[in-house]
Amino acid sequence: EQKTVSKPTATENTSSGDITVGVILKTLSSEYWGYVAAGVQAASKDLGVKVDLQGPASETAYDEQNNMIETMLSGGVDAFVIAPLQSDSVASVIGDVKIPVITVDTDAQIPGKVSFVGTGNDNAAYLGGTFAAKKAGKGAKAAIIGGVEGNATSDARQAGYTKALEENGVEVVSVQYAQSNPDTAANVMENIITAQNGDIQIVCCHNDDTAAGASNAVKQLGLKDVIIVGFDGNQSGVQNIIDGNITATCAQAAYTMGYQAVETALKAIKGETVETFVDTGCEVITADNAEEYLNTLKGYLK
Amino acid sequence: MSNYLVELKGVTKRFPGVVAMRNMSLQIRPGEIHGLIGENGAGKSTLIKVLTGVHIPEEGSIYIEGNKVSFKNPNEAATAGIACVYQELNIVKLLSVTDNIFINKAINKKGSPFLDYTKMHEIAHEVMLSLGQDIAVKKECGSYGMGIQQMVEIAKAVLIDAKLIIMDEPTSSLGEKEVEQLMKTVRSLKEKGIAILFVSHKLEELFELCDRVTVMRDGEHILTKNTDELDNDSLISAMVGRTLDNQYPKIEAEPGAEALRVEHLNSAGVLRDVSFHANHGEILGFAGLVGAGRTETFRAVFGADPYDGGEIYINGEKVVIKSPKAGIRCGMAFLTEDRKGQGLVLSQSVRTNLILSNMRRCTKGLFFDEKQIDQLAEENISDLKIKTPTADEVVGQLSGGNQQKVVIGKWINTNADIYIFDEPTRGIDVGAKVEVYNIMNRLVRAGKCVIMISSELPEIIGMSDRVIVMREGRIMGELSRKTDVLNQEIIMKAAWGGEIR
Amino acid sequence: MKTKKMKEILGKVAPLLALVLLFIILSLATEKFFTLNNMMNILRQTAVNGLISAAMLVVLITAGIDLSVGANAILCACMMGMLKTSFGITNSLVLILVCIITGVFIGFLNGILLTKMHLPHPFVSTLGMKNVLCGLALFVVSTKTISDFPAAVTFLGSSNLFKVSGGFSGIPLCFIVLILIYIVYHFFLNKTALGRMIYCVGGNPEAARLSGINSDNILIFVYSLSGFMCSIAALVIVGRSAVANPSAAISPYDTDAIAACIIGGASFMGGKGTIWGTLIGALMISTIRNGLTLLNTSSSVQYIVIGLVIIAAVFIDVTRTRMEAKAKRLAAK
Amino acid sequence: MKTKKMKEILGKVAPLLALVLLFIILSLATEKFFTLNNMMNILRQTAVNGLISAAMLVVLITAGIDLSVGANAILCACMMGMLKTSFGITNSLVLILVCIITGVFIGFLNGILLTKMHLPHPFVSTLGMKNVLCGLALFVVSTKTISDFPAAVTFLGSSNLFKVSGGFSGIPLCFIVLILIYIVYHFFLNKTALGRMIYCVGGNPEAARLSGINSDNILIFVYSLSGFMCSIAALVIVGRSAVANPSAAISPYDTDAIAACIIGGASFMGGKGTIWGTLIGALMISTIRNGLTLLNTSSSVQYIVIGLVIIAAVFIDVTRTRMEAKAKRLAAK
Ligand SMILES: Nc1ncnc2c1ncn2[C@@H]1O[C@H](COP(=O)(O)OP(=O)(O)OP(=O)(O)O)[C@@H](O)[C@H]1O
Ligand SMILES: Nc1ncnc2c1ncn2[C@@H]1O[C@H](COP(=O)(O)OP(=O)(O)OP(=O)(O)O)[C@@H](O)[C@H]1O
Ligand SMILES: [Mg+2]
Ligand SMILES: [Mg+2]
Repeated sequence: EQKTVSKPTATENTSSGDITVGVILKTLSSEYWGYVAAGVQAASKDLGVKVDLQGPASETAYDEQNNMIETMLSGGVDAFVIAPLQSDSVASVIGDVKIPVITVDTDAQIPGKVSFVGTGNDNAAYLGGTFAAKKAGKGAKAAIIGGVEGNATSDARQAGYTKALEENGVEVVSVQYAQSNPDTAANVMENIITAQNGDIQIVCCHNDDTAAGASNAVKQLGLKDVIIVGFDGNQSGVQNIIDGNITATCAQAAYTMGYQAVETALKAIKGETVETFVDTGCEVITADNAEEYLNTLKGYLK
Repeated sequence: MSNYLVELKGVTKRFPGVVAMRNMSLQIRPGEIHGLIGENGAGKSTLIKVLTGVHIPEEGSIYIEGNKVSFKNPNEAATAGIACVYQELNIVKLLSVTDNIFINKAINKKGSPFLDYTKMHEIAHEVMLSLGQDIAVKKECGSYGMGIQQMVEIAKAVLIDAKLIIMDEPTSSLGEKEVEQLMKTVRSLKEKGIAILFVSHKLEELFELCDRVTVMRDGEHILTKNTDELDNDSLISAMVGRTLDNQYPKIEAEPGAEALRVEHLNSAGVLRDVSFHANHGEILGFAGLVGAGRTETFRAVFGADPYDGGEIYINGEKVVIKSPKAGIRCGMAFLTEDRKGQGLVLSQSVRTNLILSNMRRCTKGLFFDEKQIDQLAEENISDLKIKTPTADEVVGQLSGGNQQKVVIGKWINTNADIYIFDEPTRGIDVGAKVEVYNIMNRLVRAGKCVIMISSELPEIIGMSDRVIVMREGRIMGELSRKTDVLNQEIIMKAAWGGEIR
Repeated sequence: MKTKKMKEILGKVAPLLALVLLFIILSLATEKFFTLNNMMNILRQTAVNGLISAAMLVVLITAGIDLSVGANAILCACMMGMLKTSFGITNSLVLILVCIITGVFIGFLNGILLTKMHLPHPFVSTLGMKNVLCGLALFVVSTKTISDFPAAVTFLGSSNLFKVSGGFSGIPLCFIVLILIYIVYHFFLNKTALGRMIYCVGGNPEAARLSGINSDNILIFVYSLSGFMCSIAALVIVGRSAVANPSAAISPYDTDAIAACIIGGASFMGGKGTIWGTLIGALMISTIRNGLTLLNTSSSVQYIVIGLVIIAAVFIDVTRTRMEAKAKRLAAK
Repeated sequence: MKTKKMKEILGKVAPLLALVLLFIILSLATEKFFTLNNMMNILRQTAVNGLISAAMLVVLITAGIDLSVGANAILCACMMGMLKTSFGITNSLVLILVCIITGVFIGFLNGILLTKMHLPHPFVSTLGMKNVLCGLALFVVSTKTISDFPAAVTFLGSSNLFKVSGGFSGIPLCFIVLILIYIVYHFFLNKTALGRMIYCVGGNPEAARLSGINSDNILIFVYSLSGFMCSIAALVIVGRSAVANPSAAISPYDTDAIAACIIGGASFMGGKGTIWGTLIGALMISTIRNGLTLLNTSSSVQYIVIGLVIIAAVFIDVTRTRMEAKAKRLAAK
């Protein structure tokens, strides 16, 4: 489970100040990745390393991420942290790198990879799905509202939810995609409710925005006691839990992920031993711990 | 107080590459019909657009009733009492006739933001009636033909309380009957004290209608005289700067073998049993009123439109022509009546337009033979006296008549056997007309077959060897220069429904 | 004469017939479709696209296009979000006012770019604007989704009239407002001088110019109106989804709206299009989406069906026009 | 006379100057920009958009538009993926052939829809087609991303010439191919009858038809050519990313391509546009994206800058044309 990075370059005794860690996230234009970025920056400050932090405009801009990787790798960084949008494609773009590579949030088989920092979307979704299924009990019916069909992140969350629900005797009656747009999610939710004659106890969503739209539709159609699970644990999502709109959300420790990714990268650069899997953990946020979690989140973005 | 309604002093207007109007002056008296004439590209339309605020001149000044004005847009000119019927139709085809007539005017219901359509339709119908057109004003304007659209334009101008109405070649797309109606209207406007500036290439109209005539040449003022002090020859020589000895330089050529024969051509709703033939070495004229089906006949023959039945023989051989491409391959050239919409690619250069119909023949191997194309273009420009700065000028920038010459050039270059000219002299000046006739003569002399569709009887009579008259999609009869007397009366009678003989 | 009138009327209701046909097919496909509550769902789901389509229609009539409509609506929503989170403003009136001002201002800018700065075709300028607005939307809320809007802001998008708890889901207020707006539009476009000038500018800009119509001002007005409709759409979006999500700005709201207008008889060449046709177009799109979800089809099928419907709708329209022209020609003699 | 020529040349290289200016600014902003390897990156990142822009350019010249280009490219890629996974075909030749056939066939269909089925403006038909293709792409690979293509398939997109391990990253093959294609395009558009006919059909299709040019066939050819370029783009996409990802079909490849063409001087009205202008447009877009990444700007700023550049590029072009016309007018004697 442990790996020592053989040191090809002479960075052994350089001070942290001259070290640059390149970080490319899935995007910088969403709140979740904002926390990861905040963690990265905090680590940069605490550990005294430079970070070069980037991310494409949206989570579907595969090409753009590949371009960023190329651009960054030719700029010369000492370690590389990546949240791959499309693992195979990232692997091919990275090619034969000489620096340690760390995947964050989403794991992938990438050349030069020394460690994965994260939980995995499927694990987090599994946790959220299990929570909902337990709460609703056996024989309940569930719908899943996804992000974008055919997208790796969506696929992982989908798998996690489905596994958890089925293991706990819940039937998944409908899977629809809402393009991660809350407004579309409301439409889809209304239609699912109609299709199932209102016989829905669980709605598992691929993100908090979708959950917000779905919850609003549920509310408008006057359905009661529907368990709505979001994903990401954003401020608005957690606020929605506090307000009673959403039941729970699957929160990955985004901030910790970012922080520990840089930490791990630094270790790898220095030739220290690193874990091949740094589990940053995930938790299900419910009404019980929402307030507390919200405060933590707000603290991150100071 | 000046005794002129409108006065232009020393006005100059430049366009990229040309001075369209140079130190121009013009005086229009209240209540007169003032003719304006000049060669193609002389600057008539430019003068008008300066008067209506469409173009802003670089130099000179304009006075209305003695007050200096400088219009920045057509609205200001309209407010000052100047209305205009432009050379190019400005109809919104998808809107109703009423809406077009009231395009810049609105009658609202009393105390309401909504239009009073009942009243507007009523007025529109009245105005159209006064122009001799009893039509459904609620219908889309685009569903009517060019003639009516032109009348709608005139109605627009009539409806504004104008002191001066400008008409830029209003008769170029009208038939005889409509022209007459228009003249009546113009005279009645004059009676109401409205001045008219009337542009036309048709000298007879000017003599019939105008009190005074101004002649322009190369953007400059040449003369202004009372009509009765002028005659045909003096007017023409003022216009073109030389005398024209013959307006219709007809040559006698020996007709050859049959070139084209059409039998029982039918097209639902448009053509009924059209049969005729045309020979090599002759000019076959097609006369008739607007909408008689002449254009439709030859669009079908050329392959531009499908038809329902009938046979076409070229040089005695039966052919099936399904596209203009096939028509050209059979040795036909078809000069369309609408040069802007159907004849030219306005955004392309003169050079490109000249080779539009035989591009494939201008290539050497895979690529264009630039030298050959250049040479061809130069030849065309000098042969046809096309007034253009260079062969690379965009065609859209040329004056109407010069555009027409480019279209003719295009077809000459295909070296066809049968030339179909649909209204070939529409909108071109007297001098240029003669040039076009000479081109036809040259073709006939070379043994080609020329078919000329025209709504201008003098040119039909002046140039044709034989004349076919059409009416409502049928052939009414045929007259031959050899055996019959060609005169206006006989042809008109046939066109109006009488049989020939 | 009578059959001619009949045919004319038939021509006008042809798109409506297509909609009815669609209803019949879907009713046969699933019994869940033709229920009162599902009809209300369709109305609810038509509102946003209906409003944005109204924004698109006027610019299409002027032979223009506005690709920034969706991004504009989302920016309007995010502006409200920003006021709430960054400045702590919760006064609904202020929020709504800022929303509308933002929308109109963006539209006005589009108009200025097109006319005063002489940019060639609004496709380009509004495409640029769409990108700028996407960026601004992310920027003003620091990429965060904003929730918890005051009830008066979400009112328009979330209220239902005559709702019966557990039974009838109620007539969505947003659709009623949509209809009211459409009625105003109808009178505006058909019965006022300004409305007619808009058709004029689109049908033949040169004629409009030569007739002394100030095309520039009309175009600026049209794009501002488009912006205004976007801001109303923003209120409905916020009401329906309860959040303002900046990353939704890149969503293809614009293509859905274009599709609705074109299905309803508008044309890229300008001068054509009616508001009722647009309504049918918008209803058609949401009905298809609704039906496909009820049938639990996959995304791939949904894409394909929507694509085919867009193509079929214009194809039918074109064919009908050609047939009519032919019939007219045959009847002429 | 001499100054006139100078001015003409200046007018032609104006977009190039804008690109040079951009290079200077970015070089000053970060020293990471003007390095050999980064220049190679820019070329690499231009290839896909460059190919799709070439597809877009021909249709823009005919006054059309093809919104289905990106979806077409992705479908081509997914077709190869399907053959590989569902039918176990790994023969590169077969895969590449199917890729090209798919692309050309889709383009051909677009052409048929436009001409033979008389659909009004290709905006609508290709928008419908885009949706259909998005669905098909998801469908053929059952929404799965396909990886592990044979080397010969990815060769075009992934090879670099003169690569020095650890040093020079190599000249991207895809860009070299792009340049070769552009040269062919240049001669095709300017020096052949067919090329000139394309401009003429764009300027006035009816006049072209009546002059014996078979406009329909030319349009079908143009859309098929567009489809062909998409299939080449598909090969580069697969090569660059090593996968065929069906959900990328909705990505806005089309707008990027339109932006490149328009920046390069093409027009929606047809009849205008050159391939070298398009190259500059495509380079400009990738340079800006590259520079903004190097400068570590946030997504919101990136959106805004790209949007502003699109607007500025056309604005500069329009203003230049107006200035030229004015100068010419004042010079007239
Ligand atoms: N918008 C324009 N841009 C450039 N040149 C123009 C423009 N309008 C007119 N010209 C040029 O100005 C000159 C005068 O044109 P104008 O249209 O006034 O002629 P005209 O006397 O009306 O001719 P015609 O009898 O053919 O209508 C021509 O050489 C023409 O090429
Ligand atoms: N002024 C018009 N009013 C109504 N219909 C018209 C008019 N002009 C043409 N049409 C339509 O076109 C048909 C044939 O017209 P066509 O253009 O072939 O006539 P033409 O003899 O060539 O007349 P023109 O002098 O206009 O060229 C008519 O039957 C009619 O339907
Ligand atoms: Mg003129
Ligand atoms: Mg005719």
